[in-house]
Amino acid sequence: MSAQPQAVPNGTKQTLTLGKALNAGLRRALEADPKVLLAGEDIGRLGGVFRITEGLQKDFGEDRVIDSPLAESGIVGTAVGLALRGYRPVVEMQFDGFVFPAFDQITTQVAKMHFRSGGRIPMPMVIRIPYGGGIGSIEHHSESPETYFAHTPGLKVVTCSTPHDAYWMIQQAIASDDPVVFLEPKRRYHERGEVDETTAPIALHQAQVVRHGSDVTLLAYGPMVKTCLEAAAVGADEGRFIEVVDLRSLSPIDMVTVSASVRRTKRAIVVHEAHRTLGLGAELAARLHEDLFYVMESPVLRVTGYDTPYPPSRIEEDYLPNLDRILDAVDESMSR
Amino acid sequence: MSAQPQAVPNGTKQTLTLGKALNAGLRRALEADPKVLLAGEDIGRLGGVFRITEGLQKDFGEDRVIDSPLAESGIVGTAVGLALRGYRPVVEMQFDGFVFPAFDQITTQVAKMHFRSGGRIPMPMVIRIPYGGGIGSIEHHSESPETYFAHTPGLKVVTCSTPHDAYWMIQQAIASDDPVVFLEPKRRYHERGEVDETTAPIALHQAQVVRHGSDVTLLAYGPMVKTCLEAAAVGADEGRFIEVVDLRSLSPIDMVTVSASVRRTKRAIVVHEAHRTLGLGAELAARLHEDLFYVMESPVLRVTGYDTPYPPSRIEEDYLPNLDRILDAVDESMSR
Amino acid sequence: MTNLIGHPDHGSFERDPQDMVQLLTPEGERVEHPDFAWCGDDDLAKQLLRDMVLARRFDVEGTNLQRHGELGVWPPALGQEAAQVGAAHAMRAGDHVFPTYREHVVCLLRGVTPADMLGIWRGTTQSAWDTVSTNTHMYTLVIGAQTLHATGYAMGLQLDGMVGNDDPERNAGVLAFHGDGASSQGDVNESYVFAASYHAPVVFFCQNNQWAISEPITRQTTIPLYQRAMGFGFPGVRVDGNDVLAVHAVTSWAMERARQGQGPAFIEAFTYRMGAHTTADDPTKYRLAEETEHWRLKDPIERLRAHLLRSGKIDDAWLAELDDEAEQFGAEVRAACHALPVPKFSEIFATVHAESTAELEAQREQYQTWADSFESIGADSHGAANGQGVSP
Amino acid sequence: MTNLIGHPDHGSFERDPQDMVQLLTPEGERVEHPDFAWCGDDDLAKQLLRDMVLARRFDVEGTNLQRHGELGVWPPALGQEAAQVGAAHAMRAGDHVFPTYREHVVCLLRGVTPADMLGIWRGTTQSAWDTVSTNTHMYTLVIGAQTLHATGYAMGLQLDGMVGNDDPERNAGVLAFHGDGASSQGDVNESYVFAASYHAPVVFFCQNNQWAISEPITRQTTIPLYQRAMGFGFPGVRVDGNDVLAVHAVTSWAMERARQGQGPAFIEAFTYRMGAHTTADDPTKYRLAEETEHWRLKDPIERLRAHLLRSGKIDDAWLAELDDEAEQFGAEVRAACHALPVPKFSEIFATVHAESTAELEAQREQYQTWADSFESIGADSHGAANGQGVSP
Ligand SMILES: Cc1ncc(C[n+]2csc(CCOP(=O)(O)OP(=O)(O)O)c2C)c(N)n1
Ligand SMILES: Cc1ncc(C[n+]2csc(CCOP(=O)(O)OP(=O)(O)O)c2C)c(N)n1
Ligand SMILES: [Mg+2]
Ligand SMILES: [Mg+2]
Repeated sequence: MSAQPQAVPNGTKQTLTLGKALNAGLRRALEADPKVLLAGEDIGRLGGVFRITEGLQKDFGEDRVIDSPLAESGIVGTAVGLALRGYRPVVEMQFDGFVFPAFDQITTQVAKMHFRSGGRIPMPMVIRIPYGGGIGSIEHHSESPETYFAHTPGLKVVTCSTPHDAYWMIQQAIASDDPVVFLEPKRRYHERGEVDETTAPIALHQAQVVRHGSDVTLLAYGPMVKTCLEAAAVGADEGRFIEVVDLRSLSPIDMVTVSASVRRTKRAIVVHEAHRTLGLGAELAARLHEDLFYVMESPVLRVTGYDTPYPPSRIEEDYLPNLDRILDAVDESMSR
Repeated sequence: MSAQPQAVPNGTKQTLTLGKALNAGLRRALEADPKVLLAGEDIGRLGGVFRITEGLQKDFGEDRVIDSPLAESGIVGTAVGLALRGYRPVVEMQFDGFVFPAFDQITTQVAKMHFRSGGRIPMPMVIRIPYGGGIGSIEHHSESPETYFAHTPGLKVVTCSTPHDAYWMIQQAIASDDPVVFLEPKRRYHERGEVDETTAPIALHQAQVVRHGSDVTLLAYGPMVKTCLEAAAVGADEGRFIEVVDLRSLSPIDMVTVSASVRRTKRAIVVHEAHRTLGLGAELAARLHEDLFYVMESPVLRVTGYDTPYPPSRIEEDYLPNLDRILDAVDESMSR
Repeated sequence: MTNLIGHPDHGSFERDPQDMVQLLTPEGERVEHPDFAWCGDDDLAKQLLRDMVLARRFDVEGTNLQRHGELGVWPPALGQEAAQVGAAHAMRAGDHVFPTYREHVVCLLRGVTPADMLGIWRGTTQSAWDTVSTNTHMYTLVIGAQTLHATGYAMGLQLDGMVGNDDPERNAGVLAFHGDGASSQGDVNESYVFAASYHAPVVFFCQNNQWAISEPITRQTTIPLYQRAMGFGFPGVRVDGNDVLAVHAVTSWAMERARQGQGPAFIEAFTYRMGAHTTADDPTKYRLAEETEHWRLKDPIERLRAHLLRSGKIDDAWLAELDDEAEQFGAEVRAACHALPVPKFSEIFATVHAESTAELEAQREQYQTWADSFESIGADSHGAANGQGVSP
Repeated sequence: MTNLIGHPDHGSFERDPQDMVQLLTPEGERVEHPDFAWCGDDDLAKQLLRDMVLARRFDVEGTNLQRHGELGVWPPALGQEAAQVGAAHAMRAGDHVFPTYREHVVCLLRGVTPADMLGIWRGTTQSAWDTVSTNTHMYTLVIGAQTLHATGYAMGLQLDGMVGNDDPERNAGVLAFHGDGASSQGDVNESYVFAASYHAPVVFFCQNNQWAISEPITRQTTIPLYQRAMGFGFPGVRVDGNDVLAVHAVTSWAMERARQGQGPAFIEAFTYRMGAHTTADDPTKYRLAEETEHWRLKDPIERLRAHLLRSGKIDDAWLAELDDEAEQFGAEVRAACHALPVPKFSEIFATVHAESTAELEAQREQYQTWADSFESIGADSHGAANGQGVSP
């Protein structure tokens, strides 16, 4: 494990967008360790199509912020080689739908290198993927591919829902000696929030209760945390005390935090944009029932994307979990 | 939908190995429809590394049983083009671990073509994959990649556990106008069983109760069906009445048959070789609890491969679900 | 800091390559080439000009519609009209085309309607046009994936006996477009391997517009792209992509070879993306205005107009008529865009598969119940979509 | 039935190509080449012969061990000894090698132990050797994947300032092996793109042994493979892969170019897989004995032995000593194989990640409890593994 990102005693508490917080986190990681490298399509001069790497090539040079040829397998595959040589590559997949050409390198090489080498070879790589829908985009630009990664042993998978987490978690992911798929909720890039540099962050793979409640637990991550918090606020008006847990880490899942919450509320609803079948909701339901079958008062419900490809953008709002669907599920959970 | 394979009134009832049954099924499909094509690495003159296509190039020619260059994405991608031109390509991935270079074509192209085209363009393709472990093989040769496909809308995923099913299901998959990932349990290629040509098969996506019992339901598929039947037999000696359901179809899942069984036994255990986290067991557990929470007497348990990469073959037996682990789970389920 | 990783020049490494087929200079002068002759007549030349002008108009409309929030995003083809019009005119009805997301003009000329194309960018469909009657495949947004489809389709033509027949009318071929950036993708290179191995009747048409979003061609290759084909065993030709006559001549040659069973060929159309990558892009971040200016002088429409005017094939009246036609076409495009129906969400469940499933039917019902509950209480908060899009 | 899809000849399309570097004929005659000279001395020549003989012995042992059920499968390198030994000797300790699953000899010469290599085929490990001290990466079974790793590693050397220094001792390069079949994979072609784009110090060494399992080279390419490199912008050289001197000369040249910062190069070693693809394969199903006989006359060991005997550099006594050495090495290999420890299953959980997880720890405990329950009742039914393997 490389040095963990540290709190800056005289640091700032700044309000930043989630995108800018990522940019600041990447900047700190580049400063902290000369072995950290960024690579990807259009991340250099352009600063990435979402401008997450804006200004970094200018400040750190073309040898540390590297524009790649247009080939995702090549980007990840060469990053493996760089990692073997002692670098800590942070690669960007331009959109969620374009990670699949790299899928072979990710599953058969990146994920397995430490295991195959009998623990000799670490694979400290971060694969950044802007993911999820809700931005009115064309096909392949709104996917939620987390299951593919969370089902693959050897990978770790995290996602952030606030600028503060974005800032710290990207640094923690880069400091990790394990390969981390870092999912960035692209529809939240422009959400603003306070980034506090002055206190050390919680552990990367820890979940967090982001709203307390006693009636039911909403389990969410990434873009859906905000939606769940909004639902909880509306629910409160209707007399529902809804707890919201931000998973933050999808692999491993922090079952201690999750179970503790559900043990209290006795009811759980998982909310994600990914397709329902074999989405994270399936795993959470399986684990919660296995652990708390006799404690829970109703089965884990799932409010998710449907088992269809992501639809054309004019109708995407009906695909995405929203307040109404979440509150309906709360009603259903409570009425069972 | 192209013509469904028909029972042969004066056909045979023959004992065949599962591998030979697949070969016979492919032969019938090639005979039945001139648009059916086979493509893959080494499937022609060699007949495939498992000899599943043995003799077919000799009998149907090099234009219908096509040796491909060594590139899985190319094999699937050109098959897309052949399907667009009206062919029904059946492609072979040489091993489970080598489907990943084709993953982009499968997820972004094959799975979505019908949807993207607004229902205009069917994608009748079968992707045959020998899968699973237990044959003493080297790395990447024992994977169980079903989750990756079953989570992908647009694909159908099936697997056979007997020669009879192998013979019929491969024909049904080829007759389907939807893309079907056809998982072949390679450790069962040499198992023998009766193939009955004289009676029409059950529907491709239907599950089947393959042993009746009242205490608990084992939900399994592919290579694990035999293991579960053996466990059930041993369990019977110990006074356990174990029902075994062969899922056959992993996407869609025949929840009617599954739920009916569990409604009766009130207990369920899912058994698969794939990694536990986000394996099919997760989805079955989520659905069963959602449907039968107040009926079931204990939570769905999972007996699965671990969340590690597949281990070196000398220790693979400890990775794979076996009689002991299944019967332990039966005990646990019954004692809760 | 070391500085050893090869860094591309920013900008195209060649601006005026010698080794390219040209039949009409930027100044509108007709020149001859030893290997390629243009065999069209005056009517065709005028037709090419007309199509390029309408093509550009389509592009202007697309960009404007996006600015007005009617489209989520629009990828302009500005500057690439000659490459598209020349290539499309080299096709026969029975040939099959695999476009990228930028071949609007090719698609129009194949009979795809503006409405069909605009649906993608408006977010009402995903290229759901009639690919059979137009013999033109849908747009593919996953860079390079379509080149393998094209190769497979070409193999299908072979199997159908539609290649190398004595009667040329019975032959057909495939044209596969891809960009300069796409040339780096594994899939694209695999398609070269398969095409060569099966001797398939497919022509790869690489639109080298010098840029892949912000990355110059020099990041993808250090030698001229057309030479890539040599390494795979089939001919590669570089053509002035802003010269519609040369593009037409070279593509006609390559397609005819393919139809006759002489196997694949590769065309590098040397051109320039005059506009942004898409309306979401800002090229001032990564390229110099000076470069764009250099290319403006090579405008594909200007040179043909100059040539035809100078040689008296057209006059101002003809051009005025064309302007009117473009005006009217523009109005049609706008009308088509506004008339695009928003699909019902409930319909998507049935199009996932050819044969649907109980699970999807259940999800459709679940959705429908939920949606109906809104209608009954008169709420309209759901189903609203903004027209804003972010997608390069 | 139409028959239009291009079908390869079955068998290599060229048996005695003219355009390849040769310094030692099959008859053992030293010849000169205008571009490549062999700069070794007699000692090195003898060393090369010795290494080839030991290499072949390793192979014989591997095949026998598999026959006796000690290995699940074994991929013989029979016939490819010169390509491996020649290439390995062109490497410096500081260079890094990325082998395929067939480069046993290269790995041995890099200091990987026989035990380390046999573990993979016995099923006790997955190439877990010390890649840092040997400067040799693990075997990669996913065809072609390692070529990208090699390119990335070479980029790392550039960043580390280990390329193009005035002091040649400070320079290093990378050698990436792949097969003829692998040349069709997207990853391999992408590695050419990246290597060219970054001007990385990597040499691609393609073992063209004419076959990819049952598929002849003509299924992968219709032109000589070394020409592939031209299309990507770096030099490609074909060398007689059964001529250890030529392989050594050409690889030395390419590696030195790379170290000096002149970028990537491609070597096609024209050789032949004399044995089965692996012990699970049966080549009589797909190729003619006559072809194998043709190649037997080009045996890499025979020709060097003949040359050195004829020129008096070695004699029968020397050869007898070498035989003894091989005999002893064979015994060592067998002993190493038998001594390979079977890992404890419980240990695998901790090697999944550098930093493990609670879930894996729980699974380990679950496993351990279960395993212990057996030991306590003395059962031994679990954990038994058969040595039989099916895997090409
Ligand atoms: C597999 C994949 N990776 C990344 C992208 C994002 N992307 C869209 S267009 C583009 C550049 C394409 O460049 P080029 O092939 O030259 O075509 P052009 O846009 O210039 O017509 C990129 C990187 C994508 N669509 N697909
Ligand atoms: C991605 C992938 N696809 C398929 C295979 C199965 N396979 C193993 S070796 C081989 C042939 C390789 O041929 P070549 O590259 O010529 O190397 P050689 O075996 O001749 O040394 C194949 C198809 C694999 N290992 N990886
Ligand atoms: Mg371009
Ligand atoms: Mg080979």
